[in-house]
Amino acid sequence: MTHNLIHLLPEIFLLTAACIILLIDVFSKDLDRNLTYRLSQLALLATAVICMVQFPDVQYHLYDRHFILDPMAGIIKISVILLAMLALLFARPYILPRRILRGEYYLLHLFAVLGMMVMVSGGSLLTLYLGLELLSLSLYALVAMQRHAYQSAEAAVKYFVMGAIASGFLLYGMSLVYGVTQAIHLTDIAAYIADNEASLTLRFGLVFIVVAIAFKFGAVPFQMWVPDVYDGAPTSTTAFLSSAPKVAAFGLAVRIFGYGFIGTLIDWQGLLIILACLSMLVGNIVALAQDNIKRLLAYSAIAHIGYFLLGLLTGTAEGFAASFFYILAYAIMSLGGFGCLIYLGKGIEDVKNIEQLKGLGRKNPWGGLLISVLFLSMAGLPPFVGFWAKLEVFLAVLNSGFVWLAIFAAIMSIIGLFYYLKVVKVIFFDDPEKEQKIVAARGLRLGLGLTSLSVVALGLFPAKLLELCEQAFQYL
Amino acid sequence: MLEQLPVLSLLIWLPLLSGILVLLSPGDKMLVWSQRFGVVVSLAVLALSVWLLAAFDTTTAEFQFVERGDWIPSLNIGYELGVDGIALPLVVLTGLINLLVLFGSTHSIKFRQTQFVAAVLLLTGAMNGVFLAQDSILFYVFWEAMLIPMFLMIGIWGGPNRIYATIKFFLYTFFGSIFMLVALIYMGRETGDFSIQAMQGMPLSGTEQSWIFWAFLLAFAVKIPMVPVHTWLPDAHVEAPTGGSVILAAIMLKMGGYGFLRFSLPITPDAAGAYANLIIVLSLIAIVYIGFVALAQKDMKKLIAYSSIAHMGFVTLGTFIILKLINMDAQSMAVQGAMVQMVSHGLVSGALFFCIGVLYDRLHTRNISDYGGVVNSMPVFATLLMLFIFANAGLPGTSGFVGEFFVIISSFQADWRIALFAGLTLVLGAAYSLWFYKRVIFGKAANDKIERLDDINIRERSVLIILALLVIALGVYPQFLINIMQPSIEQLIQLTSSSKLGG
Amino acid sequence: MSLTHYLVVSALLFSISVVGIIINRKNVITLLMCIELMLLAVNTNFIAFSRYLNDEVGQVFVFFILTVAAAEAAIGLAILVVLFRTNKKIDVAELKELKG
Amino acid sequence: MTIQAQLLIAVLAPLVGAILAGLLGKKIGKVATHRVTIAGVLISFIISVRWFFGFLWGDATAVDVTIYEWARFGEVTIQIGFLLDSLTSIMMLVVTFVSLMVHIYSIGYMHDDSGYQRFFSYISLFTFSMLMLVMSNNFLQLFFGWEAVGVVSYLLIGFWYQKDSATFANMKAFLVNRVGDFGFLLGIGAIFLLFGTFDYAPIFKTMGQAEELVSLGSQQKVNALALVGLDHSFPVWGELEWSAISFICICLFIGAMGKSAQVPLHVWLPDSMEGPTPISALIHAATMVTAGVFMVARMSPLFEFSETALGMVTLIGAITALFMGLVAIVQNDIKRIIAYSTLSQLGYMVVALGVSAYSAAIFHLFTHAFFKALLFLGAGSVIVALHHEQDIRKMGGLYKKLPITYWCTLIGTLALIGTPLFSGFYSKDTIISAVAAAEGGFSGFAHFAVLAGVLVTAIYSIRLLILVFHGKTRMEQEQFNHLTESPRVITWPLIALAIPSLLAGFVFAKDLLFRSFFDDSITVLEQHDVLASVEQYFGDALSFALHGVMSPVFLMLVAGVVIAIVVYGWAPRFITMWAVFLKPVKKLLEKKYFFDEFNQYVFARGSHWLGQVFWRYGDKAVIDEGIIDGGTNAIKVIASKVRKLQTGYLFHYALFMLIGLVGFLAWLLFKG
Repeated sequence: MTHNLIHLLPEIFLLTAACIILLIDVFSKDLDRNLTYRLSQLALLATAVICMVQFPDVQYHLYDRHFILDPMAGIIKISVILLAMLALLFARPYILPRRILRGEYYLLHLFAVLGMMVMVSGGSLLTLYLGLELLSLSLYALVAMQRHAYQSAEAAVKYFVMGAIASGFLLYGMSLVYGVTQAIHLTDIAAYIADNEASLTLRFGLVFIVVAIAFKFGAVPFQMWVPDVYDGAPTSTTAFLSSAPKVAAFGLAVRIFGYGFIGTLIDWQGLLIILACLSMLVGNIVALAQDNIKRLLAYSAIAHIGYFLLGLLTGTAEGFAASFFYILAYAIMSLGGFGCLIYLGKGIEDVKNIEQLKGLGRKNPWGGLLISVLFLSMAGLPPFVGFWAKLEVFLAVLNSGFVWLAIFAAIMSIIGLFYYLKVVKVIFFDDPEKEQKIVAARGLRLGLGLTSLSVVALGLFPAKLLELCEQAFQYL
Repeated sequence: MLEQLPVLSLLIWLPLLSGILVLLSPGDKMLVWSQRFGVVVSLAVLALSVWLLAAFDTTTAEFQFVERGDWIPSLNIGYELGVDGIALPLVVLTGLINLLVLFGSTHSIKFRQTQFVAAVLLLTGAMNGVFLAQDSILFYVFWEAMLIPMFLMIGIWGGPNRIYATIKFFLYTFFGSIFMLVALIYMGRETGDFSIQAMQGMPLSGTEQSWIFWAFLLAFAVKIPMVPVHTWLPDAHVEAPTGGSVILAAIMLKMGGYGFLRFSLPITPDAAGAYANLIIVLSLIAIVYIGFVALAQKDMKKLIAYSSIAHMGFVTLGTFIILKLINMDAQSMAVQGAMVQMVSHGLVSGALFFCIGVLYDRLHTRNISDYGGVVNSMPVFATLLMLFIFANAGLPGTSGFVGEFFVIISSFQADWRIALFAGLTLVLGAAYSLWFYKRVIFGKAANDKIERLDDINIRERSVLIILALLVIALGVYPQFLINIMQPSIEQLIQLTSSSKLGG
Repeated sequence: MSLTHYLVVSALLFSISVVGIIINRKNVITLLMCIELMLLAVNTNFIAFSRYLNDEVGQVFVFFILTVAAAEAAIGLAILVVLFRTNKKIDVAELKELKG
Repeated sequence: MTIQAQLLIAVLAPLVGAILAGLLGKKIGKVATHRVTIAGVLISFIISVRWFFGFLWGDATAVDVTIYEWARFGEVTIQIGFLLDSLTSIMMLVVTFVSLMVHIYSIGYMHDDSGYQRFFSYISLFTFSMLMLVMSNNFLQLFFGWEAVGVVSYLLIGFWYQKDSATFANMKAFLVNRVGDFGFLLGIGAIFLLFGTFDYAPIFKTMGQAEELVSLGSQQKVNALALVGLDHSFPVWGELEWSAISFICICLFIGAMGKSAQVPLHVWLPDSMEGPTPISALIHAATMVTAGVFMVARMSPLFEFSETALGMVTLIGAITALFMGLVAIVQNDIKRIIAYSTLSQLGYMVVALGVSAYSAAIFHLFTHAFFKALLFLGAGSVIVALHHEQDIRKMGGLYKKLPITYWCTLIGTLALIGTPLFSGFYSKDTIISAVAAAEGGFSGFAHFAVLAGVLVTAIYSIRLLILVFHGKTRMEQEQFNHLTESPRVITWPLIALAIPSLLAGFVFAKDLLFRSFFDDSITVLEQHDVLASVEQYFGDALSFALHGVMSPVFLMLVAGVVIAIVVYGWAPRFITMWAVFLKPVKKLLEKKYFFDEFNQYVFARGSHWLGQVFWRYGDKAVIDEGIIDGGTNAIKVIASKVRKLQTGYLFHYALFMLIGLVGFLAWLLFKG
């Protein structure tokens, strides 16, 4: 096992870049931090490029098997970085007028991305944990960024405390696992489970880990933080929070379930089924009662996690692929959704209530069209990407024989459609109170254009992305 | 020269793309041009479908003008198009109706006209897609996508209660179709191929069949609609703008019937046989019960909407009665009846909604009680409406008679009591149609507004006359249509009468 | 003392910390302490195991946890400061604006 | 010119006329309109005459031609085509002749009506539909004509669409007819099930075989049917079953009841008098209402094999013949009196059908067409002269003012009541003697009914005559003085109709009734052949007339005439005297046995009410408010409850998380 660091290049590069940008930022006089922003985007782009250049076609277990480099890691990293760049694109015009600590904001993004990159190629519990923590810590800070808004602070506290508990659970579970298997490497754990049947302690450890991961996804009953944090955090942060970290968390889940604990499928599968059903149920139903659009999106996020888990719980490569497609699609859509909220915000006043979207289709047909496309896609209607995501997970769950789960999901998606339609209805059918033209930064328009374009394009031609997702999980 | 072109793809994508184009066009500044453009495009679509009709080989049941292409190879979901005798008439109907809508009813839209044109074009493409798709997922994509423009159409240009109506419409339909999606995926993974033919060929156990049958039933029963899942239709019709009602009644309802013929019968023949009695009873309820309900309506559009439900009852009856028949000729007569009924209803109810639109544009009310003595000021209109009313009441010599006649006669073969109840439509249909006509058209002019009405202008006149001629032509010489459909229908009956349990 | 005792102790510590978080209505600082306690419980576990299995990995892990815990505490306190700045109170029961 | 071409022209000429008059009427003006339509009818009249005499003189044979294929399913083909035989030819003659007369008459009658062109278009269209009906060679086309004439009658009854009574009457007429057509359609369904075809030819062929088996005396009817494979029967309820033939015949006859206005489906005919008088003459006396009689006669091969059906036919016909006649006595509207008389005469025809005297029925149809059309047109002439006054209580003493009308009406009346040597006498007396000779079901009652009917007919006819033309007038004197005879275009058709009313019987009776004129189209089993018995003492027309004078029928007739003259002419005070103790009867008759009230309340109101109930409680209450809105609201309520869980308190969140964890652990434990 060679120890040259070339395989770590993306991570190392991003880290150094981040540090350098930090230094530059410290000495920067420019109040708008144009330079910092540009540099961080550049850094991310460069990292993405590096990832693509050294895209692995086989699976490497590197550095004493603490670090796994395989297509899955590569794809997830690239998509995470791209999502992060989009998020920054949206964040820029949001934080500028609000005077949110700017340099740090970008840097925290970078560190979060770094955390995610470590996490998705973690080969041992240790690396996974470290990546996760790096991510979480940056996110806590990002949530608290809007220093003058009380809600931001409250959201941050809640997120932080709950998150801490979650990582506590994770560690406790890890310790149990370690104690039983005397290993922290996923491969060793898998090997252990393969030869001797899982003791109760081990399975308890597994439960703790499942809970922690469920928390990261925001699956019921560990979803309590989601609405509050989505609502309280600055919209730009919410956009980021709801997209990239979910993809990364998916990577974490696959590492642990797919690589570590595939042997005890029956155990975590049951847990995931419960999580999925509860999430779909609670998410969809409670979303109906929301009139704050950020909270509505939060609950729809919970519901989507429910669908997403349908693929994960099959424990097959195909299922993982389906879930990956789903989570990617969802990340794009929700990023776009919150992006639209930023886009609609007037001055430094956020869009909170659905009523504020009244007659948008009249005032600003484009904005209306974008949001509608995104929402209908979230509802899983063709010809948008959301439809294929649903189709994939249905297919996966049917393949592993859970017909009733598919039917349950179908019923839930009917309820889901209802609140998405409610928003579309407000946008198109209600009359606007006061005509007001929306002026948006070019970057924001570009970002929104990209997201909704990709939603439609992937909706019409999903084949390539689907294949990519399937390739990602060839080394299980 | 058309042989080289992918005609079916053109039928779908020409209107879709030009619809998007119109949508992107700079707002109502280009109003007139967008309308003309829309008419031209739909004219082209109609021309293509008519060419299809001409070039169609009526001797074979095979799918013709087939186009195959990869779409999602990893899942064996293909871009497959094809047309057979069952789809062809509906495609032509779609082309015709949408042309008439764009030509005849855009002027009654008062705001955001370009977007209306775009919506109609998008609908055209999507609906053609539904009829032409040979891959189940492709079919489903069009099936659902079609809802969105209709949803917007009702919601934006609809009447006072439009939002309730349109959301009801959308949810109802989605409720039906999501289960169909599950069923399609299930079969798709069983066969490993999502093409409809493959599904028709695959063997299915009894329980599988009944699950799948119910999934389909939900989807198509809501769409067609059957009692008791019909209540979205009156609301949607009443609130929709004229063009919307026309498209809804003339084409969208037909998709339910089309679905029954394309999916339910051939894919789950045994389950269909098992549940045929249920469907037949529901159809009879639709014919009788809804007939009475229609009698009680005070709103013109509601009345016609309910009569549509009753007429669709004949489609379902004719479709499922064949499972009770043994004689091949009687079976094909039944299915032919259902198909002719669909086409005829497309023409007649479309025309009726046009007529109501004509009145609505002038007086802005749909209450029957606000009318009376219209004939005094609008004789030509009254004459045309008379024709359509009688067609609606199933008068021999009009298209309305043919389908009902075939269905009743063939259902008599199964059990004369079915025919007895189905035959009640002769009385009920005549009752609500003629009473409606009497109240609106006959008598002295109810008020001076009606006295001052001016008769239909050249635009409305041409639309109605085209429909009238078709209604009569179909009534006098249905063999033209039957001849096109016969081979496909015979093959369908073969598929339906061969059990899948053995395999 | 056998492994079980250590495990029981750490389990107790863990439960205490969680219960502490749940029953404490007053001060957010307490929450931070509970969290620290939780991590310590985990550490105990790790060390006990690594001693019992005589395998150092566990102890290495503990070092990492300690550092992370420090960082976490730092962030937590920072957030606390922000909270205090905005509404001059750090009662847990006061954090109820975001709900529903 | 081939037969096919001739028939096509005969059918299409009126249609072309109608279309021209309808589309271009306003452009080409009134004169051109009636010219083109009359030309059309004239053409088909000429062709009809040619064929009628062709068959009469036996130098024409039945032909069956197909025009085109309407639909085809594998073996089954449904065609449009013509069957030309004696029955068709006589119907064509009646239809085209009366229609022609009415066309000419209408020139005068509708002269200053704004809907002149529309009117001519309609009546030509009617001629077309009626010809389609009588010339059809299959059930589909028969049904087409059947409904088409119904539509035209709908249009014409509602011709003055501003009159509410008119638009009500035409809707009523159409709906009642639809009830009949409903039965008719079922009958067609049964026929298709039994014979597998819609064409007459194969059906008659099969029945012909059965008839041979029977007439050879070798077989009972049932066995005969069994041998030709028609011993089919339909389950009604549980064990109860109906034999297919009876089912078919009864269903078809229900259709006939609708068109030919037999009790209880007669209610539309009196109201149909809302239409212009020429229509009453053409459609509601001479042609359309006789379509039912024609159809039953056409289907005689089927009816012969169902005693049940024949019995029913006899009964219905007898009831109609007697009781509708009674109603006519108390009517005061000149047209309604004739309308009820028409009902009663239709009853006679139907009775004749019931006792298998088909040719007698058709012959009565033939003569009745002439004299009833004559009566109507006469009445129309009176109405025109009196500027649309129809109440006979406001008339009287008109004979010197309207001589031609009077004499024509007189001839018509004498024909109607069956005075010997008049056309009506031959047809009606034949029917009565046939009924007397019959021994089928209800024939006893039928005999009584038709005999009493003669009395009744005489009474109301003479009453009409006296009240309208005799005595001293009951209208303002100077209006009376200004009365003048109607113009020629009105009187000539009267004369043209008076001639056949007078002579048709004397000339054609023997040929149509007892020569084998109808053999190619009408089947009668031997045991039903009542006309044979009549033939014995028929001799020739003159001797039959003499024989008629001796018969009880003639006594009835005279009695009726005397009563009428006494009561209405000589001593009107009798009326008031009788009115005292006949009050309830009078009331019953004036209310026409309360049929209208019954239908109005039970069917019209009832169904509307039912619709209301279904709609309010079925659709709205249960499905919409109950299931749809109820479901959504329920979910909303649950949602608003569940969201309360999100209290916003950190410690609750943590607790929730803990619960989740513990729950999972527990699940793992218990699942083992």
